[in-house]
Amino acid sequence: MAQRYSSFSSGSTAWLLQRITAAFLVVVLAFHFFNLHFVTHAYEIEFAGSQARMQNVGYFVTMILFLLTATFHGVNGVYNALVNQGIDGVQKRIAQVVLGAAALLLVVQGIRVANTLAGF
Amino acid sequence: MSQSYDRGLIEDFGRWREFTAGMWAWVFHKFTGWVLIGYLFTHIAVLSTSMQGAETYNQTLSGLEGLALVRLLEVGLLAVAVFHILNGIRLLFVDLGVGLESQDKSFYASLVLTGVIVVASVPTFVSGAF
Amino acid sequence: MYEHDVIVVGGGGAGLRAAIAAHEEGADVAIVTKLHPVRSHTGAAEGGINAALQDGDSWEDHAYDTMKGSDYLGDAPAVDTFAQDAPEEVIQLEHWGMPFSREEDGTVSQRPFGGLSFPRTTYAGAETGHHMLHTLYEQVVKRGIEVYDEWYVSQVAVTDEDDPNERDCHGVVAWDVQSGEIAGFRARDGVILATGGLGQAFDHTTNAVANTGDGVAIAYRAGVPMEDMEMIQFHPTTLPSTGVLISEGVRGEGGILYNSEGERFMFEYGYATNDGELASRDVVARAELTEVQEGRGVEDEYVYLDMRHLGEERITDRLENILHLARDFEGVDGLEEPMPVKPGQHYAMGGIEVNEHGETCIDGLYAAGECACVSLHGGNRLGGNALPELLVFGARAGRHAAGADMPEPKIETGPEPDAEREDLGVPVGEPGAKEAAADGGAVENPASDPKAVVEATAETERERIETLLEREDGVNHADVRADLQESMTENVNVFREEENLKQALRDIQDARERYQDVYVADKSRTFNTDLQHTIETRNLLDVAEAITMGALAREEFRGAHWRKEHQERKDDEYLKHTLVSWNDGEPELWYRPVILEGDEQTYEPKVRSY
Amino acid sequence: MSTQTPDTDSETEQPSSTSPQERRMAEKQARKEQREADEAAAANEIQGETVELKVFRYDPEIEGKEEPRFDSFTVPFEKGMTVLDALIYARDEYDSSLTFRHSCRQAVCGSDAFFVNGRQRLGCQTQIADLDGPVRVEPLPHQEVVKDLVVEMDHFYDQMESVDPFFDPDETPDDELEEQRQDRENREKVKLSTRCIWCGACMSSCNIAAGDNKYLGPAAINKAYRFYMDEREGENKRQERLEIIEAEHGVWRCQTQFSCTNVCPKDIPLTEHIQELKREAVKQNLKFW
Ligand SMILES: Cc1cc2nc3c(=O)[nH]c(=O)nc-3n(C[C@H](O)[C@H](O)[C@H](O)COP(=O)(O)OP(=O)(O)OC[C@H]3O[C@@H](n4cnc5c(N)ncnc54)[C@H](O)[C@@H]3O)c2cc1C
Ligand code: HEM
Ligand code: SF4
Ligand code: F3S
Ligand code: FES
Repeated sequence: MAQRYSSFSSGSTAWLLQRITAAFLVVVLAFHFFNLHFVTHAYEIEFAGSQARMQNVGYFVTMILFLLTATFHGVNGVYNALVNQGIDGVQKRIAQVVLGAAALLLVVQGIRVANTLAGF
Repeated sequence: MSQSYDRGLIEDFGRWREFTAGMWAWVFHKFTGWVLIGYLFTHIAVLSTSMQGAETYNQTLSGLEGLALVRLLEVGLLAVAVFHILNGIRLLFVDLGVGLESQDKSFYASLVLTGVIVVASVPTFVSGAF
Repeated sequence: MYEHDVIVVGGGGAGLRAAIAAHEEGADVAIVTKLHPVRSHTGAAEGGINAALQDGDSWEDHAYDTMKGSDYLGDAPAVDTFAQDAPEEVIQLEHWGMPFSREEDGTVSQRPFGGLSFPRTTYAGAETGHHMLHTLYEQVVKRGIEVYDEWYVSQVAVTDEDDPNERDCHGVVAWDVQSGEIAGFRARDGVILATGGLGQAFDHTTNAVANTGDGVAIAYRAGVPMEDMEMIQFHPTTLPSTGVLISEGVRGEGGILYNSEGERFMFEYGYATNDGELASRDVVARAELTEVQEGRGVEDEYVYLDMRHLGEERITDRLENILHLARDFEGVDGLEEPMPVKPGQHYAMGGIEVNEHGETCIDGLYAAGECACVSLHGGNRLGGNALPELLVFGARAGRHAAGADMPEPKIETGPEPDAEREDLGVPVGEPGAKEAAADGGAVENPASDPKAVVEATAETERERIETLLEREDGVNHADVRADLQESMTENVNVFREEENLKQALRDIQDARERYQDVYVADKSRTFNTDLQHTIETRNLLDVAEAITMGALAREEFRGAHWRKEHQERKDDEYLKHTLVSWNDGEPELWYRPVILEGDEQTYEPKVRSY
Repeated sequence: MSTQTPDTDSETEQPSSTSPQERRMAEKQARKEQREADEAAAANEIQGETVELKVFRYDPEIEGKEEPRFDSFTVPFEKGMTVLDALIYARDEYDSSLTFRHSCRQAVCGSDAFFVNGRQRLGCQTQIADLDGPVRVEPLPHQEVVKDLVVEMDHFYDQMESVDPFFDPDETPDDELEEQRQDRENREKVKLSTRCIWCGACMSSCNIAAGDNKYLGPAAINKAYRFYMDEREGENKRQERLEIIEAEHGVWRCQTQFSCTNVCPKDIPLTEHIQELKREAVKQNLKFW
């Protein structure tokens, strides 16, 4: 039973989380795009500006959540796509390990970047 | 069991002509999803330059933003993200069991809306690059 | 060789019910079927399943209606057993989860049906047979009963005693359609034939392409008599191009029949001045054909069934499936145009002669379902009585074959030396049967060891198929079949005249001669439907001949059987069944009296009017 | 003009012995002769409208057919003709080795699902008049071909049978004649799901089923739905069924492509049923938390 609750397991939890993160991402991704392309234009971005935004705690937390949900959502999505293609056995194990590691790497690196930008 | 002939890949390729709305939606969603996760990795990689100091960060960013190609790719990214969002919303409704009869219409709506938003955003995205 | 206690041939309603019953008796059962069970034609039944379930109804009334419907050609022990067992069988289906239509209080709904004195037809929407077939198959899956699907049974393995009453059946020979493998199936306790209808003997039928009377012909050539074969029910409203059935519901709701002159002929030509379109099936079918014969048919083929005046709302509410049928199978929009209809072969009342336990005269050989004739439907089957028959007699055959203790049967089976015989004066049977021992009959089996009997039969079958496949040139079975169907529809249809019947027998003789040169163009062992159809055509020849022989012999008008020269029922002469025995290639027609004394009542023949 | 002369002349000009009946018979005879003449002509050359069929051919055993190919058949068109009718004509008139499954001819046996002009359809339920010619008939995609239009169905059957496709209540009434009650709403709920004829069209149209062999597929999930939603079954069985439904290769694999729903000849809302089961599984599992 326990396995069901891991993010790589099949079953309702992963499915539900994929939807919940999607719902969350709709808002945040739209906000993110809007903020960094329309409010501030992408070509105007400078370290200082990023830092200023990151020092707002609300923004910082949102970005971390953004990172976590997007990572889960994206990696779980890719994993699902692979299972849908019928991978099995060793292949599946490899996919789990590789994707898991990639997700971990992404999250760790993302947090480090966020910390740097926020100046922690 | 008798020996049997597997039509293999011939049958899968070329079938796209016969795809219906729901299939296309799935193909596009899959494609955009992969692009987005791919971008997420690159994005974090690019932002990592901030760890080498503000200078590097600014240089990398402005360097990239100075390239017309990057600007165009960003428009593509926008298209991809908008479609994924809109179709994602469509899928969420499908998951809730709402409006299944008009799933094809909502897919076309996502496509059209994506087109409109992207076209409308082009000026903002490319301003100053050319 | 495969081995089981009980082998059931056919996975339709009767076969599945038999297999479940035998399994419940503890037997190791296998179903051998040429179609996957869910593809069987039981799935096509729309109307319903009759059983006396409610207060105010009784099995006696159901039996009475059935006997009256049969025009007193049913055997009372069969009719009584049927009516008594039906309620339990239907509730059994309910317990197995069949999605019956329901009343407000959650009980199974029952509706009125033609010829019934009480609304006792249970149903599941307009697809009762589909649900019944799938429910039964589900139970087969649940019990893990082995199914050999797409295996074509072509012979029963029977010992070669002279008298069919002395023969024993030890199994069947079948052939795997997918791979071409021919194998013996040894049945330790019994073989149950449940192969369904024989509509393909006619060129216009509501029956499936697979309904080729295989079981009937197989049992017949092994020595079992065919009973009341002339009793064929024709349905008045079938679509001309495919034979798809348009249910009585359309006429029940107020649909009208027109001829090409736009006349409402049921009234205008006095076929049924009271009931009009709602007269019984045979009356309407004859009226339609008379119109066509007298030149008032549309395209000289069919008449119109019009429901447009009922209004779109009522049609979509009550007859929606009819709209789909007309649209999908005839390309006609029932809301815009009248639907073309004509009579089509629908059901065979006759078949393999069996008793109440499904036993034939050959020990260990049983039959159930449409291929069998317990003498339940006699001269005419009531709508909704075939499906419960599958259940009641399927279950009984299964139980008996598996060795259950059952009372002595009251119905006799098997050829009788002293029976009254009829010489029809027209050549019938296998050309040259006298010289050569007929094929397909009891194979010469000096051995008494059951396995050797099965193996020897399998060997003859291998040779036969080898010969068919080796022949490089000859007659295509499709031509023989087409000619046979055409002649049957022309001559042995709703209208039967002596001269036409004789013509049909001559045509059949002719077809038999041609069949001797038949060849199979497709030489592949893989899924060779050409070969399969070739073998089926042979079976059709045998059943068509018996149908025609019976029709020629029965010089009266009873039930579905109408003779131009003999316009009334003759109870003093013909209260008897016609039986045809293969007799090693020289068919013989004889009679056995009808049994009218039942458990509770003796049925007195009355005029059949509704 | 006198009113007495009118039409009598013209009336007497007709042979007075002809009753309308005889006239019709004569006409009928004439029409029959015409038809026979037409048929005779048709035997040499097909007249009138025709349909061109392009049919996939393959037989592992027969020389020249081991390599799959398409054969063309020209078949006379008749009003109301279905794809199955055309195939039967081609087989009976031109090539008796043309192989395909069929039986009922009325969309209940589920034998003849083919890939016709790029879509899974029942041959018997498809009017030629609704298709653009030439009509291309192929075996169902994503299934192994046994011969010509016949595909291997075993995998489909295995999936159908893996969902415990049978009614299995915790208890049934003791009395043989007492029925279990089912209210009308509950019957309505499962009604559409019970219409499946096992044709396999849905499974063949689903890309996920094509990639993932273990995926139950729309038809089997629909079968599971039929029993899961039936209130006459008990709690224990319901739990067991849920486990089958929500296993890794159960409902979660469905990506809502809707092609199953589009092709189902019995108009079963398959995607809807699958989605409902996904939500049901989530709901049931949330209860454990
Ligand atoms: C359109 C239509 C509507 C009907 N409506 C009703 C109705 O409303 N109510 C009612 O009571 N009755 C109705 N009937 C009659 C009833 O449906 C049939 O009589 C009944 O279903 C026959 O069932 P069966 O099991 O005997 O045969 P089938 O269901 O035909 O099954 C025959 C089985 O035998 C197998 N088989 C055949 N030959 C061989 C062989 N050589 N080797 C191996 N296997 C073989 C086949 O594969 C098949 O599985 C209707 C019939 C039709 C055609
Ligand atoms: C950073 C943002 C996002 C990334 C990286 C991302 C990535 C992905 C990926 C890789 C997939 C798998 C695609 C496949 O099946 O091959 C996916 C699926 C999905 N995405 Fe996103 N996505 C993002 C944002 C969103 C948003 C904003 C929504 C909005 C609702 C969304 C909704 C969905 C849904 C519903 C699926 C599920 C497909 C399924 O499993 O049935 N995604 N996403
Ligand atoms: S669900 Fe529809 S398409 Fe699928 S097998 Fe059943 S009837 Fe065929
Ligand atoms: S096509 Fe396949 S993906 Fe789901 S909606 Fe149907 S099962
Ligand atoms: S032939 Fe039975 S479904 Fe088409």
